[in-house]
Amino acid sequence: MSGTSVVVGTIGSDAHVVGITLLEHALKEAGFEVRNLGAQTPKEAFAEAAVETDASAVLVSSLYGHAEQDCEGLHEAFAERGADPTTYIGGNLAVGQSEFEEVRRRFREMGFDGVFSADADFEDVVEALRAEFGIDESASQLARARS
Amino acid sequence: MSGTSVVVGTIGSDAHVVGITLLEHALKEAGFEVRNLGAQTPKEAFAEAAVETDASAVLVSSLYGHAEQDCEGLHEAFAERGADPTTYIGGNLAVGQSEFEEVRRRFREMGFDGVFSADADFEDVVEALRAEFGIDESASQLARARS
Amino acid sequence: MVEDRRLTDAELDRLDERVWTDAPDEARVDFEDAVAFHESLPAHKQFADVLEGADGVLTQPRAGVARLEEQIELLRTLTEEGGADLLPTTIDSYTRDNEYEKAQAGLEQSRETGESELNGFPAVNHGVEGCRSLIEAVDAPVQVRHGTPDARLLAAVTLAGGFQSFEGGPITYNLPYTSKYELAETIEYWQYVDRLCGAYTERGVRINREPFGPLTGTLVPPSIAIAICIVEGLLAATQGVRSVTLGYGQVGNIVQDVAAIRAMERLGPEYLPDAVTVTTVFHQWMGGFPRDEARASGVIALGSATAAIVEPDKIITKSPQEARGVPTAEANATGLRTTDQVLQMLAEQSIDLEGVDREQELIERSVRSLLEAVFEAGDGDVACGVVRAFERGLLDVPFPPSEAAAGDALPARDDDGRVRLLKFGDLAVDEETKEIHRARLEDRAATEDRSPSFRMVADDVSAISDGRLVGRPGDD
Amino acid sequence: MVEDRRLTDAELDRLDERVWTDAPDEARVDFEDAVAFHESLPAHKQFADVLEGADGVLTQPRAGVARLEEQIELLRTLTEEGGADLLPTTIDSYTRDNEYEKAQAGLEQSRETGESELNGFPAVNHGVEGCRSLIEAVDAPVQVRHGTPDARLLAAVTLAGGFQSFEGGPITYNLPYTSKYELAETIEYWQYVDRLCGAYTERGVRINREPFGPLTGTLVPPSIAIAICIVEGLLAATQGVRSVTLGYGQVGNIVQDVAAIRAMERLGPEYLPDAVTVTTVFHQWMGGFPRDEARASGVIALGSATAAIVEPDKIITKSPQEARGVPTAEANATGLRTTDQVLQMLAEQSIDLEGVDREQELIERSVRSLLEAVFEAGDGDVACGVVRAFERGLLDVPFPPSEAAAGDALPARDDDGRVRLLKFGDLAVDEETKEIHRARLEDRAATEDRSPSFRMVADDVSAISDGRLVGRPGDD
Ligand code: B12
Ligand code: B12
Repeated sequence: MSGTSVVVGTIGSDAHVVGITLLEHALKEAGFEVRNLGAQTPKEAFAEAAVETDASAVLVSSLYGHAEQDCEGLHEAFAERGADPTTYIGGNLAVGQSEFEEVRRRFREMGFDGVFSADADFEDVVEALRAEFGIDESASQLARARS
Repeated sequence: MSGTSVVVGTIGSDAHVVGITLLEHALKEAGFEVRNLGAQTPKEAFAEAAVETDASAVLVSSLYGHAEQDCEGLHEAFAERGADPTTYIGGNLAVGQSEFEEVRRRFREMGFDGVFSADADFEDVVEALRAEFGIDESASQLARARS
Repeated sequence: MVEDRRLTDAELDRLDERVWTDAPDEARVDFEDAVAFHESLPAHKQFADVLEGADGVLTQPRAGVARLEEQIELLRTLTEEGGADLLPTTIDSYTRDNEYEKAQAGLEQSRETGESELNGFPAVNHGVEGCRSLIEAVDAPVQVRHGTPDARLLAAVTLAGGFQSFEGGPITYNLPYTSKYELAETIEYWQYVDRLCGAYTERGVRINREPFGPLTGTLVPPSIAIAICIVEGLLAATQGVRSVTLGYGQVGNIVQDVAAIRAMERLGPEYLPDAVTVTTVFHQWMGGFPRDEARASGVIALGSATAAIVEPDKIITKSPQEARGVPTAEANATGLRTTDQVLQMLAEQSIDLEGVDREQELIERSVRSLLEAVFEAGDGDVACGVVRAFERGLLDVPFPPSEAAAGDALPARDDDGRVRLLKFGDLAVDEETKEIHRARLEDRAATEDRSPSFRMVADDVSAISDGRLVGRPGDD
Repeated sequence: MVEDRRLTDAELDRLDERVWTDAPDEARVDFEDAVAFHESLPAHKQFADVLEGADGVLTQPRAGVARLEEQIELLRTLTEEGGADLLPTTIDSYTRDNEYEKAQAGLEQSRETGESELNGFPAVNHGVEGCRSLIEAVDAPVQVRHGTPDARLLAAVTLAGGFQSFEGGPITYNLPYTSKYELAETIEYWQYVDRLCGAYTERGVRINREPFGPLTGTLVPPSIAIAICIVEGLLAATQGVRSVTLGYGQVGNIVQDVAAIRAMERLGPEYLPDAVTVTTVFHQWMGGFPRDEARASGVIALGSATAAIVEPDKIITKSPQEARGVPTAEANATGLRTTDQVLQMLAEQSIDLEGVDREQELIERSVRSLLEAVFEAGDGDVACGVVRAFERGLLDVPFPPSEAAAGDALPARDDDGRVRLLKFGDLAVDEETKEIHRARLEDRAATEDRSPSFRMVADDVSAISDGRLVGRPGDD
């Protein structure tokens, strides 16, 4: 299963990187190949990295409350470059205390395949990706042992 | 103004006496004559003490949540003995979080002239009694100085 | 005169017979049957074992409502949403007054309205079967918490009903809770209760007993609380109790609170017989609470931090709604979670405070001296000694509703917020100790430029509502 | 190469002229006019004086919303309902990125919807007049809190607008907040900011400056935070700043937190010129918060207790809604009241913890060594030294979004919950210190029966959400 390539990063002007730093490590431990774009990544850079690494999934993180504005046009940027990765978004997705279900709906409409609240922990993310790509745990343990 | 006699006590099965113990001292300091009936005082004992001391006011305290039941018949007991003191009740007057205005209304209907929440502090009580009996502060300071 | 002597099996049997005749509609329950019920409970519901075997501080709230189903749900919320390690069942006031008819009326009214019209669980009215359903329905050990001076029937019913821990004692559930009983009376009643616990203990069902250390909850000097708890422990041990939890209520000065629990941990095992396993419980702030929930959370967290430092075996939690009335289940769980957060964050840290030893020394000296006075007053008999010591004011508690205590001991805080005695009455402590208290309070008086007086006491009692520990003049 | 040299008056004037051209619709404000406005403010709104003259720990929240009226109301709520001693105005993210058009759009949208569509107050768009209305409308000193790497225009507008304290600095508002700036760049920008503050200071308006000590808020070793704050203090002092508040974010181990503030209190005045008045600020927990408000209150209270013990000059409070997003005014006030309750209850108590001296010693040694490395790297020039020290990894911060820091320093907690370094990269600390860190982490590894690794770090970061400080294996 080595070859399941994943891109992670925080989008827009967001500089919160603790989450993706740990996510990067957790995904690597789970056997994924990870490209971490770091903080304040423009949407185009996500699309370019997805093409370059032939990414199966792109994981966008946003903590600071402007996710919606920042992600506008992200999926179009993928399409322009002929990329069609599975896309997840996670973090703190709304200014203030609005309801998460409403937030999920909005991001689904924007094209995200998975919308995660800040309650999601690393295992949830790894689980979701495994399910997505039909990877079972033993296979990834093997990959990890080999790496 | 020496002569303004006040009776205090906790009614029914209530044993919370910290409030009335301090109230007793505050009232004495303010120049009132105070008879403290202490904890778990039956309504009849309030009425008897009112008669005995020719009390201008009777202050009933209840903290433990059964004030309503315990005070049933209290005003009748005064009437039976021909006493008609000003009556105040204070403390924690309802089990649970019910609204205080509703509680005040109920105790007013039962005949209490003043209904105080647990937010009332000693000065509020002293103030209320002074207003009731037209005592001004300097007079009571004088009384205190003399005592 | 009452004597500290173990009731014989025959006496217990006779008393038991009589006690059960007061039960509303219940026949005396077969003791063997009760023992069998206890034995049927899984290990994680065995109160004494869970408490004594735990590492870390166990959390326990207070909670009681009228109806059985509601009580079950309440307790479940407290374990599921609050992570409570030990469960309570707080008994209603009518039951505490042995007014089972009024309790019944309240229970029925509650069934009609669907709301709890009682301030606790009327265990006697629910009867043995009701209690057993409760014990079976929840997943942690459960204790009876009450405040009943004459708790004989309550004990008979709840112990037969599967409860394995019973709070209170002849002093701690008399003096703070009622004005109606002589000490000699309640000692007699509790000899029955303790003997009953002893009988279960002899059959392998170690019922845990917990003197109510916080007493009136208000400026109680540690030495008084500890001495009284030890006395109750001794009385219980005489009757065969083998698991005793000494209790103490937070006074709010961290050093004094830590010193007090340490003193209790040292003196408890020293004075109680070796056969007794002694544990300790720390009560979060037992005095008047701030009405504001944000401030109340601060008080709760401070108690939790203190407990995390000194690590008593368990902590009794409060809710942020404490000042308002009986808390909702959710608010109660809130208090538990705030407590847990602080306990866990500090759990790994070793925190040693300077000055604890000195304060502990001071507390221990007073406790010894108070206990000595009891032993002497009773010519070696603790039961008789207690009665006489309180009569003479050698032992005393502040703010007693009861006339069985002199109520001459008047506490106030010193400049550092530690509880000292402004007036000793006839309290049996030595001159040197008194001198230390006096000096500390004079320091405070100097700081505040007023003489030590009742006004200070009143200010200290109200201080917490203004967000402070020490009531300084001009604060409000 | 950037140099630590005071900008001349002519340079300041030229820079000032240029900075103002970026202002959306505002002409450069007359400096004399600005000074006059500051002078018109009453004593209780003079930030530096209030902060430096206070006894006891002052409380200050964070808070910013888009519209002026709403911001005024928010700040009033925080003083009236929260008792805040010092007020903040937190700036929105677009302004931090110097995207004043986007900020304007957000502001206008907010005016339409009546809700705040920005995560802070767009001070530049509100302009000098807007700022002055704010300062006049509230009743306490107000500080600009932001996270803006290039804060030149923001400083020009807000200082002319009557704010008297300005948070941040070339390192602390670069490395944690952005990936887009070289250190040499931000140092230059902040020389202007500091020189402007210096100019006000020379006119008697002592603008307070506060390096942002918490950095990335996550497992930041105290020595790193302190060294960086002192460096920023030195740079500010060069430009004529005379009131500096060194900052530090709670790591959660009480002894380490107390030791850190003490170390800061000792080293600050030692390294900064005598003309500078040094104060300290303690930030309540800056890392990920528990989502549950009850648990969050516990974290807030624990930070408050720590502050009460060590008594920094001020404490920055969090709200129980921290994990969810920008808090409501009420929640913010709630955090303030919980904080106040704990601070006040402990205010009178003198609490001395054992082991603080040793930890303080360890911190101080590392701070000195890090500062030495900066001085050496710059051949005595701090500005140049900072750039080189970060380039070479001699100075570093954990979890930097920026490439201007190596990010090789990897922290983890030891068995007691103190933050140590698992990997030092090229950090300028001596072998002996490294050995101590290593030994502590090996102890922990032994306790947990696993080797020290990134897994530990990840567990430590998440631990707080599970209610703990140290992330042990199998906790979740
Ligand atoms: C630490 C922190 C900072 C640090 C960041 C350091 C750094 N460079 O990383 C500093 C102090 C610099 C900072 C700055 C700011 N912050 Co900040 N910050 C936080 C804080 C306290 C913790 C974040 C964190 O590290 N959590 C720990 C990590 C492990 O959790 P996480 O990131 O949520 O990730 C987890 C999951 O969400 C998931 N996940 C994350 N991303 C993704 C993506 C995918 C696809 C998936 C599946 C899962 C996933 O994985 C992790 C598993 O547990 C939060 C509040 C909180 N959460 O308690 C505020 C918070 C995020 N910050 C906030 C704000 C407003 C800011 C500022 C704009 C203003 C300010 N206060 O200065 C600036 C923004 C700067 C910028 N340009 O981005 C707000 C956001 C408001 C909103 N969304 O409504 C918050 C919520 C605080 C608050 N209550 O106001 N912050
Ligand atoms: C200390 C305390 C105790 C002590 C009492 C010691 C003693 N003998 O006094 C102990 C531990 C023994 C105790 C026992 C019980 N308590 Co209790 N106790 C408290 C507590 C924590 C503080 C009360 C107090 O002393 N406050 C300080 C004084 C100064 O304030 P105060 O009494 O309110 O008086 C002020 C004002 O109200 C006013 N005032 C008082 N009376 C009057 C009268 C008039 C006319 C006026 C004008 C003003 C006035 O004057 C004072 C000025 O500030 C309260 C909760 C709280 N308030 O924080 C619970 C509380 C009152 N107790 C409660 C309960 C249920 C009990 C028990 C039934 C059960 C139990 N938990 O064991 C037993 C009852 C025993 C009995 N038979 O009464 C409940 C009552 C529930 C309700 N009303 O909804 C409370 C609210 C706790 C709770 N949240 O559950 N308690």
